[in-house]
Order: sequence, then C-alpha cells, then structure tokens
Amino acid sequence: MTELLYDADEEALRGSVRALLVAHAPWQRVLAAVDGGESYDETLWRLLVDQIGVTGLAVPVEHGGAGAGFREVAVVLEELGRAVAPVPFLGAVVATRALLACGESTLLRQVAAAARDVALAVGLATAPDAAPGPVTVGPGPTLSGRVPGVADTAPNGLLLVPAGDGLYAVDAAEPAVRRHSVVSLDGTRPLVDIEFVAAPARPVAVGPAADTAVTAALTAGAALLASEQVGIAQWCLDTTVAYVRQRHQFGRPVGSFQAVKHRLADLWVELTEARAVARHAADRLDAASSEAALAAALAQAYCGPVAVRAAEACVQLHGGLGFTWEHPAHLYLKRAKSAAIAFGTADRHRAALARLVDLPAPGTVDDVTAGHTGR
Amino acid sequence: MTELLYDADEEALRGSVRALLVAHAPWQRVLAAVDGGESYDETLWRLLVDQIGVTGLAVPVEHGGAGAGFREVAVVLEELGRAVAPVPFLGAVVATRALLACGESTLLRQVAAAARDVALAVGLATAPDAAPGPVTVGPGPTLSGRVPGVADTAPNGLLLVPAGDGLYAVDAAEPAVRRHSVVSLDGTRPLVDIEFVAAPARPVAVGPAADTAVTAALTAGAALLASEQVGIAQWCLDTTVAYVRQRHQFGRPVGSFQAVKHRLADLWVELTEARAVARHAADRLDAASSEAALAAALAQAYCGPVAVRAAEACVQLHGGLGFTWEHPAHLYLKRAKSAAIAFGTADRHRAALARLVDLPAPGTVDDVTAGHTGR
Amino acid sequence: MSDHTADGLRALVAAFLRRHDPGGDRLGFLRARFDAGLAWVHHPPGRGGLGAPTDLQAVVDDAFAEAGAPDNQPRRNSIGLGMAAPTLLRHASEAQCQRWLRPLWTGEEVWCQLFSEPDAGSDLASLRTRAVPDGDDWVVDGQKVWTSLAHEARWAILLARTDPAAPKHHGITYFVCDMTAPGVQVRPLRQVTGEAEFNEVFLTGVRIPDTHRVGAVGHGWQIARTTLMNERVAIGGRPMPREGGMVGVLARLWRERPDLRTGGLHEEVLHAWVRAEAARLAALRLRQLIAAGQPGPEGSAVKLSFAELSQRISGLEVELRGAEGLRHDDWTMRRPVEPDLLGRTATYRYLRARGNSIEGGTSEILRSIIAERVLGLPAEPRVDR
Amino acid sequence: MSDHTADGLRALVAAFLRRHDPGGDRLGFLRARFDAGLAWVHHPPGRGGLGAPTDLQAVVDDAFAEAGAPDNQPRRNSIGLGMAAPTLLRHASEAQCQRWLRPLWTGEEVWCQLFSEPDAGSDLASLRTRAVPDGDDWVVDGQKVWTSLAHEARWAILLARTDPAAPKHHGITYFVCDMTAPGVQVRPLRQVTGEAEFNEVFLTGVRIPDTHRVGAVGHGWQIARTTLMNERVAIGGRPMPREGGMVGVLARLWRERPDLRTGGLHEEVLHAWVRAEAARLAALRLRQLIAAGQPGPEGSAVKLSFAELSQRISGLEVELRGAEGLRHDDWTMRRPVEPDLLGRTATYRYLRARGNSIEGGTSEILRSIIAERVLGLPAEPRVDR
Repeated sequence: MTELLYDADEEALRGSVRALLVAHAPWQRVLAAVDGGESYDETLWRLLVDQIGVTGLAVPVEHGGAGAGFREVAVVLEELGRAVAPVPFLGAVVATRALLACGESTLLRQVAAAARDVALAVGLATAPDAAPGPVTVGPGPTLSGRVPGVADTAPNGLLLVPAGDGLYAVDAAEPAVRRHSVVSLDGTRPLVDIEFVAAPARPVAVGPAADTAVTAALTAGAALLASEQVGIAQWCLDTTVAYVRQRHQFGRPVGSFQAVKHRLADLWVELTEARAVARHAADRLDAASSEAALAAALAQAYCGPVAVRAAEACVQLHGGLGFTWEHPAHLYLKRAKSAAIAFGTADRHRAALARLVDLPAPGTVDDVTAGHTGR
Repeated sequence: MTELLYDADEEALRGSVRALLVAHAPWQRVLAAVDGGESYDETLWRLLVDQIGVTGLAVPVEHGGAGAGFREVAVVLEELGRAVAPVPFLGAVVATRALLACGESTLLRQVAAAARDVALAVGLATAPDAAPGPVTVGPGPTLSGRVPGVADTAPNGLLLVPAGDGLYAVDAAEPAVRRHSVVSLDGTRPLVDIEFVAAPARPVAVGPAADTAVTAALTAGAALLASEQVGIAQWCLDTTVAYVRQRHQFGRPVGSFQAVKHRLADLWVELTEARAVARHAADRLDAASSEAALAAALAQAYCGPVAVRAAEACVQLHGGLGFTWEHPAHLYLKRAKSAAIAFGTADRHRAALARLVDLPAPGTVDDVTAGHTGR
Repeated sequence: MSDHTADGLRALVAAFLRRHDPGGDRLGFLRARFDAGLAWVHHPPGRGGLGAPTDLQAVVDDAFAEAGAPDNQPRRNSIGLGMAAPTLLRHASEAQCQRWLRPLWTGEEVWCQLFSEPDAGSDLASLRTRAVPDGDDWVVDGQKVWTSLAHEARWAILLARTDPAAPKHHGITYFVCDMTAPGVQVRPLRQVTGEAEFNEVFLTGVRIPDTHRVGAVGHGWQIARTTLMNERVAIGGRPMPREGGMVGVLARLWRERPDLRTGGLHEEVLHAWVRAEAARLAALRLRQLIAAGQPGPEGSAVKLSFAELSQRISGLEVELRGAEGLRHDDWTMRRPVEPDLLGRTATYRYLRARGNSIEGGTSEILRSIIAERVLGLPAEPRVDR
Repeated sequence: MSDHTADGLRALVAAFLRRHDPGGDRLGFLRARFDAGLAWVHHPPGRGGLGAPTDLQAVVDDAFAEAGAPDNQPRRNSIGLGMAAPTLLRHASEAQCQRWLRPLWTGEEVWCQLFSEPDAGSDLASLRTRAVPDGDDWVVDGQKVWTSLAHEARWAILLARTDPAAPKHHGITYFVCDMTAPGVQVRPLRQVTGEAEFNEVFLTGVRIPDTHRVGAVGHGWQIARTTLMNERVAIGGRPMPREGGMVGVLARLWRERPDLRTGGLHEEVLHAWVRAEAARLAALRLRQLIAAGQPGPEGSAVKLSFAELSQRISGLEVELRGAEGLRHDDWTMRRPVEPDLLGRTATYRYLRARGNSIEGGTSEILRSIIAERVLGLPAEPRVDR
C-alpha cells in the first residue's frame, strides 16, 4: 500500500534543509548567481553535502550511505524546488540510481562519502523510454560523440555515459571531454553540451543491464522531479497568497476579489493532488515496485503542468511586479517551464501511460477495425 | 473576401423568424412537445414554410426558389437554435444542398414550393469525410439496409439515400421503408432508425457525382450547424446574464460576483469568435469556395464546444433551478451536446483541418524521420 | 482498553456472532449490534459505540461482512447516517439520542434534510421558513427544496428562523421534524434526467414539540455547520481502486471499442485518466491523514475534483460514443433513492453529473471556502450583515 | 466632397507626389504630407487631415507605399500615434494641436505615457503623483512606471493629482510633460526576458507650464479614458492573414520538424490553430464593423484572446522544441523599442508573452469591463469611493 504522508524523520529532514536554504540561498543570491552566468552554487552544494549528507541519502548502508531512500530524497527536492536552489542534487540522485542498478559499490561509496560528484551524461530532456543516444564506443575503451543539454555536471566530476550497448564511467576532467556552455532557459539548472573525443572510459554495465540501469535512472529522475515541482508550485502559491493579501487595489486587498480567490483555490486543489502524486511516485521507487514506471509517468504527466500553471499564476497575480527581473517570480517560471521538459514532456508521459495501462492510441495493434462512422 | 456582418436583408429575415418563433414556439410549448414524445412540431414547421418560405431560401430562382443563399439560411438557423425549435429545417437544407449538387431541378422545385419535405438518409453523427454507409442496392432499383439515427425526416417525405455508388430518392411512405423510433438525447431533434427492405428507389446521381453531392451536403450541414450553435450559445448567455442580474445571494446580485462575471465575459469572448467563425462558414458556402471544407471543419471544431460550454454554464449559474425539468436550460444543454456530435465531433473536424492545412499527425506520410529524442 | 485494537474488535464481533445468528431476524440482529456498541465504534457506549478510534470501524464492518451478516443498507439512509447522526451525537440531548439514534442506524427510520430553500440557494443563512413558539410547541411555515428521501423519510433535520429581527446567522434554530405530521406536504421535483430524486417540501402550520429542538434557540446556524461539514468531507466507505469511478467506464469503453478511437479523443481520455488518478491519490492521502489524526481541508479538494471529473468524463464519453451518444435510455419520471452514475447510459451520466457541482455546496462556494479558510484570503465585502 | 472617396484620395496622393519627390528630403516630405492633410485623413483640415472617413487611410498609405515614399516609422512612436494623438485631437486646444501634432506624426518627436504608478497598478485612478500650481506653472512630484519609450521620448502624456481632497476619480488633471525638463529622471526597468523595454520615471519638482495642461483641471480621468480606450481597441494596421501571428511560427515548426511530433502535441497544435483562426476571424469581423460605422465592444475580446493565445502558443512551442526549448538566446540587458515576438527564440516569446495579459489593462480588468459594459452585469461593491 502506497504511503503518501510525510513521516517524522522526513519532516525533520525537511526542517534541516529548509533552515540551511533560508540561511544560504535567499533568492537574491540565486538571482545574482544566475545573472553572473555561473554554473551551480558550489558553496551551497558543499553545505548540503557536508551538513545534510544529501548524496548519501539514497545509498544503502552496505555501500556506505545513510540508507534513507528515495522518499527522503523527494523531501529534499521539494525544498530545493521551493528555493530554486542551483545545486546538482537531482542529477546526483539520478546517477546514484544507475549505480544502484549496476551494483557499483565502489562508486556508490564515493558518492555517499561526497568524494565525487557523479552525473548521467544524457540530455536533461531525455524521457525514460527514449531511444539510445549519440555516443559511440571505440576504438578500444574510448567514447566519442556529443551529448547536448546535460545538467548537473561538474568539470571535475564523474560522468556515466550510455554508449553503444553499455554504460561507461568517464572522468570529466579528461582533456578528451569538452564542455561547451549553453545559454539555459533555467539559469538555476545550467546546461552544458558535452563532447567526447575518444575519451577514455570504463564500462560499468553492458548489454541489457546497462539499458536497465539507464531506464531506472531516468525513471527515478522523472518520479523525483515531481517533488521538486511540488516545491516550486508551493512557493508560487504561498508567495502569491501573501502578496494578494497585502496588495490593495480599488480600496480592497487584491486577494478579496473572487476571480483571484478562485484561481488560487483551483491552484491549491491541483497542488494537493500533485503532492499525492509526487509522494506516490517517490514511494513506489523505494518499494522497487513494478508500478514505479507507471507512477513516474503519472507524476510527470500531472505535476509538470501544475508547477508551470502555478508559476504563471504567480507572475500574473503579481501584476507588473511579477514581470520584472528584480522579483523572484521569473526564476520559478523558468525553472518550472524547464522542469516540464526535463525527463520528457507531459505528452510523452501520457503516451507512456497509454502503453502501461492499456489505453492504446488509434491504429495500434488491436485497433484493426478502426474507421469512420459509416454514412 | 469573406463578409462577416449581417446585411439589412438578413436582419429583416431574422426579425420575421424571431417574431414567428416568439409567437408560436415559446419554450413551454417546446418542452411539452418533447415530453409528449412527439417528433418535430408540424404546425410550427408549416408556419415557417408558408410564412417565411424557409425551404426556398437556398434554392436558386431558376429552380423556383428565393435565391437568397446560405448566409440567409444561417440567420434562420441562429434563430431556430435560439428557440431550440423542433423543426426539420437543417435536414431540409442539407438535402437541398445535395439536390443542388445533382442539379435536380424537379425535386428542387418541389422543395422550394414546400410541396415535399426532403431529408438525407444518413445518421446525424455523420461527418463530411465519413466512409460510405450500410445501404446496398439491388436487386434492381431497390435499396436494403438500416440507417440508424436519422434526423429531420417526415413519414410522408422523400429520402435521399446514399447507397452503393449512388444517391437514390426513396418515398418514405413506401411500406418497404420502416421507421423505428429512438429515445433521443435531444428531443427537439428526434431521431429515427430507418430500415429499407428492398425499397423502390430512383437514382438521382451515380458514381463520383453522388459522392460529391453527399460530401457537399454534409459539409453544408457542418457549416450551417455552427449558426444554430451560435443561436444556442447566445440564448444561454442572454438568459444567464438576465438571471444573475436579478438573482440575489448574500445581499448582492449573483452577477456582481467576480467569478460569475469573468466566466460570462469569457463566454462572451468565445461567442464573439464563434459568430465570426459561423458567418465565415456560411459565407464560404455561398461563395462555393474551395475554402468551404476548411471553413466548415473550423466551424465544427470551434462552435460546437462553445455552445456546450454556454449551455453548461447556463445550468450551473442557474444553480438548482437550472437542474430542473421545469426550466428550459436542459433543452439547450441537450441540443448543444447533441449538436456537438452532429455532422462529426470536434476532434474529427480537427483531424480534417490537419489534412486541409497541412499539419500532419505524427507518423503520416512525410513523417519518416520521427522518433524519440536520443539519449 | 484492549478492545480498542483491530484484534480486540474482531474478538468482540466474533463473540457477538456466537450469541446472535446473522441468518436470523434482520432487525433484531441490527438492534443487538447497535446495543453492543458495534454500530459506530467511535460513538460513546450507549449510543451505538465503544469510544474506539474512527478508523477501526472498517475492521468491524469487514468482520460482519465476512460472516455474511446483514448490514444496515447505508445507502438507503445516507442523510441520516452521514449528516443527522453526527449532529445529533454532538448537539442533541441524551433523551433525543436515545429516541433517534438506534432506529436511524438500523434503517428503521429514514431521515432527510430540510435546509435548502428556493430563494436562499447557496446563501443558506438567508432562509425564510419560520418557527413561532406556541405553548410547548413551535409552529412552522415555509418551503424547502432539494430534499432527497423526503418521500421515504420519517424524520427531517430542519432549520427555521425563530428570530426574524436578529442578524441573519443568529436567528436560526435547529429542529427535528416529524415528516408524518399534519401540514407536511412532499412533492417530487423533476430534474434534467427526467426522474425525481429530490422533492419540494411545503410546511404549513406544522407543530414541532420543543423537545424536538436540537441545541439552544438561535444556535441553529452553528449546529448546521457541523452537518454541512460532514456532508462535504464525507468521502464514502472504502478507498477507491484505480479506475474505480466513472473513469473506469470510460477506459473500458476505450479498450473494448477500437472503432470509436480517434487521436483527439485519445488525448482527452488520457488527460481524464491522469486527472482522475491524481484525484484518487489525493483522496487516498486524505484518508491517510484522517487515519493519522490529521484531518485536513483536502475534503473540499476531493469534492471539487469529483464534480469536475464526473462532468468532464461523462461529457467525453458521450462524444466518444458518437452516434450512440445521441441516444438516451428513458425519460420516464421515476423516483430513485440515489443517482445511478455507473449503471445507466452515458447521456444519463452526463446529465446527472451537472448536479455534482451544485448539490452539497456549489463549486463556486467551495472555491471561496478554500480561498478563505485554507489560504486565508480575505472575505469579499459583505453587504448582508 | 468628391475627395472623400478612394479614387479621390488616390488622385490627391498622385498630385502630391508630382509636387514632392518621395526620394528627396525625408522630413520635408513627411511635413508636406501632413500639411496636405494626408497624414491622418480623418483629422480635420489643418490638423493633418481632410475630414475623410477613417477607413480611407489605408488607401492613402497604400498609395504612398506603392510610390516608394518614406513612411513615418509608426512603430517607433506607437504611444504618440496610438494614444497621444487621438486624445490631443479631441481634448487639446488649437495652439496645442499646432505645436504637437505635426512633429508627432512625422516622428520628429517621440511620445511616452506617464500614467502607471507602482502602487496604483490596475487601480490607475489611485495614482499619487501630485501637481501643485505655482504661478503659471505646475510643480510635479511622483513616480511613474512601465513607461515604454521614456528614454527616447521628447514628450509625455501625464496624469497627476491636482486635488487630493476630491474623490479619487475627480482630482486628476491631464498634462503634457517635457521629458527633457529638469527633474525628470528615467531608469530602465529590467524585465523577465532580461531586457528593458520599459522604464521607471522619477519626477522631482518638474515644472510644467499651465499651457501644457490638456482639458480642464480635475477632468484628467475622463480624458484618460479616451486614451485608454484607444490603447485597448487599437488593432494595428492591416488585417492579419491566416497564420499571420505566432501560430504561424508554430505551424511552420510543426511542418518542418517531423522529428518533434507526438500525438499529444498534435492535438495541442490543432487546438491552438483553431483558436487562433477563430480569434483572427473575430478581429476581421471587428474591422468590418468599424468600417461599417458600427464599432462594437469586440476590441476587448480581441485583446483578451491575443494575450491568451500568445501565451498558450509560445508555451506550446517551447515544449514542442523539447531539448531545444531548454535553451535561450541571450539574457543581456538591452533596450528594444518594441518586443520582437516573431524574431527571437521560443523561450523569448514565452517569457515576453507573460506581459501580454498585464500591460495595457490586465486580462482580469478586461473581463470585468466586458462583464459590466457589454453584458450589463452589476459592479462589485465599491469601498473606495
């Protein structure tokens, strides 16, 4: 049975993360980092790694981690979304999921010990059911090819690269690994294009095991991103509610106008549902359930658009103020819109659901008798 | 250039039709007719035929008609929709369009002279691009088969029946033509299932000419139904506005609450657009333009859902009253929902548009390189 | 108390079943079950319960069901069980509880609700039915509407204005009205589906003894809010399985009828499925919150989503059926006890679902309640108090 | 007057072109065109026009364009041409019109609008910038915001409060402010796209001669409504062809990039196309109404739909592009004269379009205007006047 509440440990974890973010990641600092064209906030990331131990949460105790699981990871992501924090946690978790699938104890220990940042070298927009990417293997144990739009990578970290029929570990600091900067829509999750020019690589999985690991990693990404989206939507709702309570127009608080109230009430309903959906997705990941794929597809089919609508409402209901660079709303709008594409857009996840729950598109397999209504 | 306004003749025609309907088709009478399980209102229909000459409007002067055209027909349909009048005018116009395509002067003269009710014997849900129906020809000049859900037919009228590769005229009064009554969702446009049991028939067109005539007729049906839908939506908006102006709750007119105001404002915007779309569709029919098919598909893709939303808003904003049998809102709701299926649902018309304006579905013809984003 | 565990309650049921034959006299069995405190386990002893946690009720119901015992046919007395009983438990006197609770629970006496009035609508507190004291009685005159079960009910919970001079929320008193009393006239109210689930109730000089007043004179509005909260938050007996509601009807139709499929409708079916599954998980989460003793305001979200989804899904089903969607089954005037949303045609579902956003609090009112009570947004300027 | 036909006006333009070389001095040519009454043909003689019907302007513009004559670059002075000029024509004195209209039309002098204030927002009439009389001048202090073109403008139309004691709509006066006057400070206002189309304008002891007041003291609000109506109803120069706006960008992308297509996005593209075409036809119908002398309230519908569509279509385009939709072109702070909705990236369109439902009257305000002025629904209870 899926467990959709937060338990006491999870609430305690949330408290720690939020306190750290309030102290070290106010939005003004996030905006300054984005405006400066930096990659992620290295200082903030070290604090999260060292003080909270976020990289070890999803790593089992036997591999040196905290053994907490993906439900706890999801709580951290809610808070990171709420703060639009520019840290590579989601990418680290996705890579961790791949390493877990491969049983890569050595690397998992490095991750848990925060000795090394690891990321999966696929484009951020990649859906769990996407076709293989463009990197090829050879000659020998080297990789070549260009992977556009990768998030959460460190210049000195480790890259897990799907290539050919395997999954390979590549040291990002190798000269044969070239990073090309990208002007990202979401400056809080900056992307790079990564080019491998016969880069030395070590296989961590080959054949079906590699495919399984990558699919599991991307499924985890889709499932857990939903919690980030819940955090984004929650901030947007909270901030907008606070604003329309104090902003007056026509002698009344803007929040006393019924059209504003009903729009925010509808948003609260959607957020209430998104939270249940996101919790379910995280819970099913931990349960290693056969339902993980379904729950992840549902999560991205539902939660991505909710976060976008929340951010759009936040801009709109702040009026002109929400349209300015000097108000944080645009950070959330860009993060939400970018997140709606990350790990596959909602329509791709609906298509995945159609397969998973047997609601086939017209013209597929059993649909041989389809046709127009006769005259 | 498409002409989207109403000219003076059209406004005069509207005035005459409305006056007649106000006098002879108040909603209480419509409801009583529906509740009594009658077919259409024969008395009202005769008044429209005799006093306004509605059956001659679309028939050119050389065939004994008024030569007014489909723009005028559309104005009559707006008023009939506004009154949810139970008369077979739309079916008569559709049949007239088929006869025009066939150049059937004799029958056109009968139609224009109101000597005979004519209807196309296809199901009301049939889209212009639907595949051929179930009626077969032979032995000899007889027809056999069952056509379900036909609207606007008279027991003693003439049926135009697509069958085999031809279009045939069949006297509905023949014993070999059997009518089976249907419990229709929309009692103001009652349906019957018609069964032909080796019914004597006379071909009015064969081969491609027959197909062209049927397609033209159904295209006209789709295009002109949009004006009926505009009439339905206009009544629903007007009636709801009047109600919420006088109904008080919490010491204020319900129509002073912003959520109600904005919902009605949005409906007014949609209605404004639907009117332009419906006028365009009627105008292009008269112009015999190559754009007729496109304008008709647009009309049903847009106007059908607008009428449904208007009727749904009408029920909702009347509160409990709108949910009762003794208020006319349900007549409009059923007519609007039924009209959204008539001549094909909006999604079928969107699919038709996709072909007409070159926005192909995935996997069609030129879409050979489609695939998932690579990893 | 060790009884107040699932195992403890199962043992109590087993002991009860040893003493009472579930295949014997139905009414006798149900009365005994009430007296044993196994009717509403969270009620106090003597009022059908044991003072046990609410979430253990399901354990008891399951145990009786497994034994093949008769139940109290809860759907035939939904207002009594869902609204009258919680209100009586909280606000009625001991004597009133003794008189009414047992026959209510066993289903011997059906209850209805006389709150809504034609001119009041969502603004319930503007009701005009008045009750005037006369000796030990009150004399009630007025008109009520949207009363389901009125034609089957023995008792009604009734709101009437006892002080026309007081501000509108302060002049209202809560009564229990005998539906068999002289002056109570019930007329069916036909609805868009052609049938009549509801009634209009005309009250003309109806005498109600003061002993049938619930709570203090003038406190009716506060008491009614208890009742209405129960109406809005009630989310049925058991958790809904995936595709358990109308979306299941739609999904099965899609699977069984490839001939109806189009690309456009495919997207709409998928959207509806996603939204329905999200709403189902939110309802499940609300149950878990309630079970954990943290009931939240999510009940309003559940009702809002249910109304929107039932309307959207049934409307979509009518269109998906195409030509078949133009046909209804029957417009005959009938008197059903409850809507048959899963059993009849798509057109019936579509029409009946229009009421889901009106009955039990309109969707507009629910949104305002969420905005004000959950989000803390300011009320609109009030001109009526 | 036979001039007031399309042929008559074409003849006038032809005669003008014989006297003035369209390839010669640009400014001289434009000034002469104004003086000949061929600038705004519906203006009266002496104010750039001939008193001809409005819809003949297109004939004149076309005739000049065909001759290769320079135009007045209308997009560089959109506020001046679209808002200031109609207001001046209707409310300004003869001397004011003589001073301002010609250089406005020729583009020699760019205009901006100083109406909006940070604390006023949609409730424009609550503005607090004040103007105090001092001899033959007024002294103005306050802060304005959302001022496009302020950094290029020579003149501004300005609303300021001249009677703080009067009800809020009655204490406002309409001025023309010299943007080069001491005390006028313009600061760029950076927006979500990274660039700054707009400005904040700080007015500190700015002296405006009373001769630059437009209309009577205290009548500013009524005059401003003329301006704002022009802002809302203005629907550009020429009818939009099918797929003429953002929907064309989306449709071309769909046609050119089969690799991006999915069934779900196909439906969304079709929905957007249908809605855009409906909005286009409604705008065309509005033009026909205006040309027939029956201007209706449909302008509000056009603006509402434009905002909704530009947001929906650009958002859809970003998703359709998928991985490419994650990339922007440039966040550099720049100072564009107008948005470049068709020229830059999908992400730019998406972000810039967020402003379409805020600038020039929020969509919320427009809906209320439609509800009250078109549908005749009652105003909400007002607590501010």
